[in-house]
Amino acid sequence: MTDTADRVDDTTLDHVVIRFAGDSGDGMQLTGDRFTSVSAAIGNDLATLPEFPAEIRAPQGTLAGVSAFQVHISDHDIHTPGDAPDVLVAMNPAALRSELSRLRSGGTVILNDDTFDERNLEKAGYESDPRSDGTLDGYVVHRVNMTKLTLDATADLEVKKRDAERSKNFFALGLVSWMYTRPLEPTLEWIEAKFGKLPMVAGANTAALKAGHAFGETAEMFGSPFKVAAAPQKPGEYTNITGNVATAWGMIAAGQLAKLPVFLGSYPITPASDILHELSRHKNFGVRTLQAEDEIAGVGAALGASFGGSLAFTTTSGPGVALKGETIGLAVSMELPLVIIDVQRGGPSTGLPTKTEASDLMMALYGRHGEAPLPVVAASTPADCFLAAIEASRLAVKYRTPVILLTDGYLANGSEPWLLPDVETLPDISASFATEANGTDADGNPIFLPYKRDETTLARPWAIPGTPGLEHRLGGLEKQDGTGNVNYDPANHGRMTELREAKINGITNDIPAVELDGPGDAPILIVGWGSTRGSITSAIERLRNDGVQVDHAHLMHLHPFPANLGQVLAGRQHVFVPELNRGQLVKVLRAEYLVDAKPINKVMGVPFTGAELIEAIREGISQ
Amino acid sequence: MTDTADRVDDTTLDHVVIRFAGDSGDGMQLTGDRFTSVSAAIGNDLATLPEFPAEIRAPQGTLAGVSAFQVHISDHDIHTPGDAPDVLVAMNPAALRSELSRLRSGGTVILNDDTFDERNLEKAGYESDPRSDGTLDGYVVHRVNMTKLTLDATADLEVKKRDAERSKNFFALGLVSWMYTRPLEPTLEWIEAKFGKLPMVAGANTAALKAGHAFGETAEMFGSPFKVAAAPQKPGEYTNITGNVATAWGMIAAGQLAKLPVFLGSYPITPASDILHELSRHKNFGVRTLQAEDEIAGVGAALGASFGGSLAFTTTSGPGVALKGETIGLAVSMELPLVIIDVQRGGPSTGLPTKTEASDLMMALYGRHGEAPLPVVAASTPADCFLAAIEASRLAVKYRTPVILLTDGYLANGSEPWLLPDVETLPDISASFATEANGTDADGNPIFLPYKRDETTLARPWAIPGTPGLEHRLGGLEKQDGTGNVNYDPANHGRMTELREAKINGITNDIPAVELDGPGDAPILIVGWGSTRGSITSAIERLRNDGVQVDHAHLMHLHPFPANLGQVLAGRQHVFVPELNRGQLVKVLRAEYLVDAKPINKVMGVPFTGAELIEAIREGISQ
Amino acid sequence: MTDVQLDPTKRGYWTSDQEVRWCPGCGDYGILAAVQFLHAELDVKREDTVFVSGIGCAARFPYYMSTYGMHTIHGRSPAIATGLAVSRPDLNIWVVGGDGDMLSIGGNHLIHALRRNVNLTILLFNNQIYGLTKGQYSPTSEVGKVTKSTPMGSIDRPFNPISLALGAGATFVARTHDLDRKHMTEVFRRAHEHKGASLVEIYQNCNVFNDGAYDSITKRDVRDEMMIDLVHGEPVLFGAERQRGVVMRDGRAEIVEIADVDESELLVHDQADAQSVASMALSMLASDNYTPTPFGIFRSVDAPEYSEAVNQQILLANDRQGPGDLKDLLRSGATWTVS
Amino acid sequence: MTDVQLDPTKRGYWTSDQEVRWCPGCGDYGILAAVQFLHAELDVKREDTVFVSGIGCAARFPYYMSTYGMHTIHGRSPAIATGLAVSRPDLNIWVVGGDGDMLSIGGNHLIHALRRNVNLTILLFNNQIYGLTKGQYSPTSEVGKVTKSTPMGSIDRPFNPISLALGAGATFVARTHDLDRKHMTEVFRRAHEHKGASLVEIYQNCNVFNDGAYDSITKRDVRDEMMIDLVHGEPVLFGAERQRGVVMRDGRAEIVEIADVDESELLVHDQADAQSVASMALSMLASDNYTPTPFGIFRSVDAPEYSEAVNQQILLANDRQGPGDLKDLLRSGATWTVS
Ligand SMILES: Cc1ncc(C[n+]2csc(CCOP(=O)(O)OP(=O)(O)O)c2C)c(N)n1
Ligand SMILES: Cc1ncc(C[n+]2csc(CCOP(=O)(O)OP(=O)(O)O)c2C)c(N)n1
Ligand code: SF4
Ligand code: SF4
Ligand SMILES: [Mg+2]
Ligand SMILES: [Mg+2]
Repeated sequence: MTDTADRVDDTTLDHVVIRFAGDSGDGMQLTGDRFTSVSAAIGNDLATLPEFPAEIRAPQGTLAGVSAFQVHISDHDIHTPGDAPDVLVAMNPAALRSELSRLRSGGTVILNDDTFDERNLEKAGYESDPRSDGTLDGYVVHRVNMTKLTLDATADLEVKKRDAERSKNFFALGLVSWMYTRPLEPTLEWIEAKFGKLPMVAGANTAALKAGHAFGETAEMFGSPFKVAAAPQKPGEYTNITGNVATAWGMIAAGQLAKLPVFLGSYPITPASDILHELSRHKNFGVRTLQAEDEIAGVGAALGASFGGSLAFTTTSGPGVALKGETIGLAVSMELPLVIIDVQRGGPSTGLPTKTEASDLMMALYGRHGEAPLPVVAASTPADCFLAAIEASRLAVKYRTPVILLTDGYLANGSEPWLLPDVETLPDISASFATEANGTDADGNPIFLPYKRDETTLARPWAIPGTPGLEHRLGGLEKQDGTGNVNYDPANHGRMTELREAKINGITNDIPAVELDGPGDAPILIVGWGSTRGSITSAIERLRNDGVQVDHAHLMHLHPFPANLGQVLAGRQHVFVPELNRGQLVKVLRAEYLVDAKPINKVMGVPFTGAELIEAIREGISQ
Repeated sequence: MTDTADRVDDTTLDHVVIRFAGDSGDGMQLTGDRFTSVSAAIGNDLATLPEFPAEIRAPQGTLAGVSAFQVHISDHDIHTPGDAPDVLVAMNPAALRSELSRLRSGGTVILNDDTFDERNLEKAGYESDPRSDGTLDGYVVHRVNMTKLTLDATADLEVKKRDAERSKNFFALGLVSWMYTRPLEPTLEWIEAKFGKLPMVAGANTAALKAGHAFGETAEMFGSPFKVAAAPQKPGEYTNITGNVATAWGMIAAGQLAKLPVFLGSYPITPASDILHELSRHKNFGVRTLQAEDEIAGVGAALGASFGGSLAFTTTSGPGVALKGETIGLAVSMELPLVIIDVQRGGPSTGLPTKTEASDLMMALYGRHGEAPLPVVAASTPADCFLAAIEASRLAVKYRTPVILLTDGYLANGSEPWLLPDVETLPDISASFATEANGTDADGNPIFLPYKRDETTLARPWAIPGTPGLEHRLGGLEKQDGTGNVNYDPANHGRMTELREAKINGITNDIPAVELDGPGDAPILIVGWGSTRGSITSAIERLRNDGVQVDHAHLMHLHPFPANLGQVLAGRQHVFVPELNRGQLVKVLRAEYLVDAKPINKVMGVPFTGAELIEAIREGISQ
Repeated sequence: MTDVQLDPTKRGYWTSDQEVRWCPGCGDYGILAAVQFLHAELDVKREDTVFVSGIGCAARFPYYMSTYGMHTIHGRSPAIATGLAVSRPDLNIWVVGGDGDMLSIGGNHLIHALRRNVNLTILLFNNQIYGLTKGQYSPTSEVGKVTKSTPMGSIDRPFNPISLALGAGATFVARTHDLDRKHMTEVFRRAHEHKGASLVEIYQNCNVFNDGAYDSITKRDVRDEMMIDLVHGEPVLFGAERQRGVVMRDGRAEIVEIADVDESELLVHDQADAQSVASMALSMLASDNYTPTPFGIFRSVDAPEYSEAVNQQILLANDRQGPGDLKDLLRSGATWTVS
Repeated sequence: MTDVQLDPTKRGYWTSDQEVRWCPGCGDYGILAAVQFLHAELDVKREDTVFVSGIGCAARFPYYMSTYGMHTIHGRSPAIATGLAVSRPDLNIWVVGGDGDMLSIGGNHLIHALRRNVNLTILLFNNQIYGLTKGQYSPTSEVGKVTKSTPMGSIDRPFNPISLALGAGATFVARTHDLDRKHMTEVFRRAHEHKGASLVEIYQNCNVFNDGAYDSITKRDVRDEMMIDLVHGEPVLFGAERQRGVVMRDGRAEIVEIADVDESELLVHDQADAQSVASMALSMLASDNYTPTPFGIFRSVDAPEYSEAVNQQILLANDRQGPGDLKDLLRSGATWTVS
């Protein structure tokens, strides 16, 4: 595989990367979404990268207002949204200016020519017209009067001009659909379903979509359309899913598998809010969602619900986790199940709220006062969020512990085709509540010992209000081993500290060994976690094509580590740890296993490209 | 030196460890404090360990209510409050029960015999009378009717019986003062100064103190009094100081040395509140203290004051730091000076609020979302808190960064004699505010670039409101290099992330190399930080006496590390890292230097004893 | 186990086996007794009862009840209890905390629980001081208070908790004090019966750090002239001879000698009027501990309860969408089949 | 630099070089203009002026002022500004934020700043929605609001920000709206002049996520009947013909036809009466966006300002203890000399 779209024959490509870019108000996310859905249904493999500005709507026509959606479709297995697009659709000068540099050399530019007036050029910061000043030399350029053509197409519809103009993204979609042989029907149906109640809007969008398609067919600008064939995929039923939806569904599934009602205490924050939104739509599963007054209340409410017997979650991003630390510490002390989901974004502080980063790992591991160990789990692809949410829930319920699940902005908004799992094969993660006394007092009467632990898991019993005879009080003060009564005895504190630690460390025996992608004994090992999976996979595919021997271990469990990780790391010539941060996992690996693992870092709000990884690895080897 | 008091001659000891223990209401902290002060003034070296319950006043007479104060006085340099007391003063059965096990074998027990009635014995959980059932076998026991003798002594004073009884701690103090030849005058003066306005109280306390002293003299129970000679100390003026007071004074001094007004935004929390209390007393230094509505407001207000040009602090303990993480991240992004003082206590969660622990190091290093590096500094003795507060302030001001200063409950409440520094020799840590433009815009006009950095320190200019022409806006969104304007460019984010990191890492060149206590090339290296200094020093003194070769490096700077630390660690047979946590610094050392440093841990709310360390080190060597 | 521990109508049944660890003489003891005696009278089950608290002396409360309990972290109890209530509307949930816990660090969670009208009975132990941390001033301490953190006197204007709660839209707001078990019990009972969030401010003596703060109001020799008993539907009267009363004039509650006014002018207390600001005016009467101070129920009005509303949406969703089916959920987007 | 940037009496002087990034049509533009025009009239210096904000669309405000500014984190601006004000009482400090920022996550800091009476001019942009996070309901959204996080309608009873502020003991409380530059300017001016904390609620349109929320009150065709202009010292009258007014009856503010009542019965607005609850009653008139709604200054009363009090204690301490001397401080405990 190479970086540019390869022609399989004259009209067939093995893959293509298209980037739709326009003003925030131009509907580019929607356009990209539709293109993706249709491609998914055709059976292409695909990966997407939506990127939008932190402002709701920055001033029209400015660079700050550019919103883009990149989609990679392919007739074979792919792992990333593509390093450099083959096609750039630029709805205005700002979009062209901000996105052109990403296009591969020789790539195709499709412009909405109507927007290239003086004002817009100036807003975009162009001093001369890029269409004529040489800026576009070396690219294949198509100038299309999208606005005008859209207005023409909708002229009969009695839509106001301003409203009609809004449909120009459907014109672009129609055109690109023609170029890559995508059917219009699914989108026409979608328009009907979505805008059926607003016939004007539905009509304009339909007309624009068809007009764009027809324009491709008739304009003789574009040669003949390309096909991108379906990727050979495992048989089964597929859906295209984003990470946030997969997370939400994973939470619902976990509730079903645990046989517990799901509770979410949350406070809106980019890029995590959509999990709250999605869950709120499924109250028929008995899901309770509380939009709390802040993040502390969100996690607090979840902890309260957990005490009451719910499978409790809180969803947020970095700033929210920073606020929740004290309450998470309380959950560690109370030993109650709780899943904290951190959809990571660019930091520090407010940082780059709409961009991706993986710089919250250390906070997840250590961001609490005192010795407060807890399991940390990370998802690695959009669809993987589903299983990761179930796994985090499994650990929380089984070990009565808060668990942090890390995803990130790229996973959250990115999507991929997902082979729907057979619901019957999902694990049973249910735990039973305590219903009976589990000890005796000095007089031999039965009593309930809330901190008497299971011998294997070291988990304490979970007795919920409503259960007669098991009334007990939990708190954040140190508790006496067994009884859970407040206790200040030094030796007891030492013992409880070690028990809490041993309980979490013991999970290492309850998680799968890390699997290697590769020969297993390659001199080079890449250890990854989180959303870098796709980039790493695609980079090492290319390295292997070039004869480089390399293994790839991708960790879902970041604390504790899988039992075999030490072995896997041992005896390598090079261990590289690519991370979208300044080197966090690599620190933990070095400390734990004393191996000279080397970091590969990128902190730019966007994923690694395959090329970047390859270069970094090659450089690392040569040193 | 050994663990028990050695007689120098018949009436002279080289050191003695006394533990005063009684009910929370019995005034044991005061008694210990007075004994300490007087001993300090005599010129003994000393170290103290106050321990009190988490409850304000647990039920009288119960184990939960026992409050104790241990003081170690010596005629030579000592480093800890002593492993096992030589003398236990027990004001009631509960105190005896809870504290007896600490006493060295053959030690002396002084009981307030009047409290050993059935009720109190029962409350203490004694099933038989410890005075007669063999419990005290092997100890030297003095039963004294302290309550009765106090009442007798104050009979003439027309004080109510209940009030008079309260003076019995002064009786105990008088008695012990006689036993160890401490003068009464300083305490008499102190009583006068403190209670002068309440002549009844002053009278009763005076009478009780004198009566206790006289009792020692006349009762023929105690043999002759012992002396503990002054320790050879550097010439100069001394005061006895606790860590919290030293911290507060250090903050005031830092303000003077920085030529900036001091601002403290704080919220009360054990064991940090006394810093707020002490600072509030010194408003004549222009110190502003704000008791905020919570910890987040406390650090927020400090950050606001820092923007306004104050030397700003926030003081708290672990739960407070957990809450402040988000705001500290903002300070990292704004690059404003700010000192966060964490007086660590037992965790997780509410934990053991009145006990000591050093388990917040990882949180200090990593407890924020995103890449948010900042310097971390730790004090190692009560008096050292003074210089540590100045050093933290120096780094904050010079590098425009939040700095975390770690102390702990043991340092905070413990005390030691302190050779007063010559104020003139304290460092000048002042920084000048920006007053002029530092750049030019495209048109050549002078402009202010709030993120244009100093070439050496990488610190940005600090321009405060009131300065004409330098108006600028700071925020938590990623900023453009130089201008500080909001900026979402990927490359800029990468650059800013690296600049923030490089600025902090550069501090390594601005801090002293780590000094070794020891030969410098011993096969064994002990690396410590924080309040373990005393325990480690005293342990290795003994190890050396036994011929073990050992070096000791004690770190004040925990991030970044001193430049020579790598060298210091290299080539040792054994590196041990004793910590009052489950192994935090050791993780960082292993990750950073890939040395097989081994943890020695204790999480029991109390410091290491020398014996524990010696055992752990010996065991580590033998493996 | 002894008998009283088996008889729900006895206080002992509601008493846990934990030693009570407040200072001797602390007002908290009386409150605990009132709550325990009340529970011995109520028709609720021990296993269905939960006490949730934050941190502070007051917040130790749950340990002493033989019910379920959560002693959580400083300031967060209303939020934590909200999650419990929303997920378990079947429970009898009490929230307990001090003036620092609930009004300083926890002020926001408190007012949000009140506005949402979550079914919680909230007891605010107001001793006008931070007890557990040994005596700093609190958001209810009077201006000028000398404490460890304010050696020259505090300068913060205090909250009036009743006014604050009313301003936040609370549906049940009351005040009682730790010396009057009977009054406490009745107010607690009404608070418990109220559907939604009920806030009860309890004047509580901290005999160690703020002893006698309320003596000027509640001591035997002054109380007749200083305590105003609010009785729903009755004119607001007080004084040893009930010779004084309250009227509303120019938007203020004013204290008058009855002899000086026409009886019809007297304010008739109406706790059930959601639109009236008379309760607010009454709350503002007591601007310090030296003015006659109203006790009893300031407001008790009906409004939809939060957890019930949450659950109704769940039922409705079930009706509309049918019970959740995981297989269907996974297929709710566009799907395609590869064979 | 152009001329307007050198002339403090011109709006341009108060405008930063940063491009304004609100949605076209957002009500925030009008508020920004009013604040900038006001500053062109005020006798304050740019360098002595600071805008502090949290996070949200509204909170972008400081970037657009050519003054000093802090765009901080969500909810914390009143606390951060408090520290700045206390340490720099010489400054002209404004705090800006949305209904989510100030009333949801930041509610506690807001009410504490108000009760302390810190010298801050606080502008609460109330658009009854979370704008920046793309349209979730806020603590001021009406019950039943359908948003992304409440697809079946919200069930939380909203805060009334004016009532909340009054209940918290605020000394200056006002309401204005984004369409009336003149009204805004006057209210802002008064808020700025007030010594202490002033809270101004601004009804602000979010045309993207909650468009027209206030149309039912402020639109040209309804405003005469729906907006009640509060004028100090004058009877509360409104309506196209000023044919309606407000009276206090049974502790409630009620709207009446003037024709039906005696003129003397009409409520005369007194913003300066700290004891009166008439302002509270007026605030409660507007329980939703379909009831006539008072605008203007509800309360403006004198009370000691916080930062000044802090500084007075410093002066006093200097008087009493003498100026701080480090050498003396170190010797303030018992000392001894070893020679
Ligand atoms: C996060 C946090 N901050 C501060 C504290 C310290 N703290 C414990 S209780 C308390 C205030 C106690 O006052 P109040 O709530 O009035 O209760 P009281 O003790 O008077 O009953 C404080 C500040 C803490 N435990 N946790
Ligand atoms: C700690 C934290 N939590 C959540 C967010 C996400 N967030 C940003 S603005 C906002 C609310 C915006 O609403 P509002 O304050 O009303 O301002 P508006 O955008 O409507 O002007 C939220 C939830 C954040 N930035 N930080
Ligand atoms: S400190 Fe005060 S409030 Fe706390 S237990 Fe003691 S008397 Fe009660
Ligand atoms: S989202 Fe709403 S509040 Fe935010 S800028 Fe746009 S219109 Fe204004
Ligand atoms: Mg209190
Ligand atoms: Mg808003």
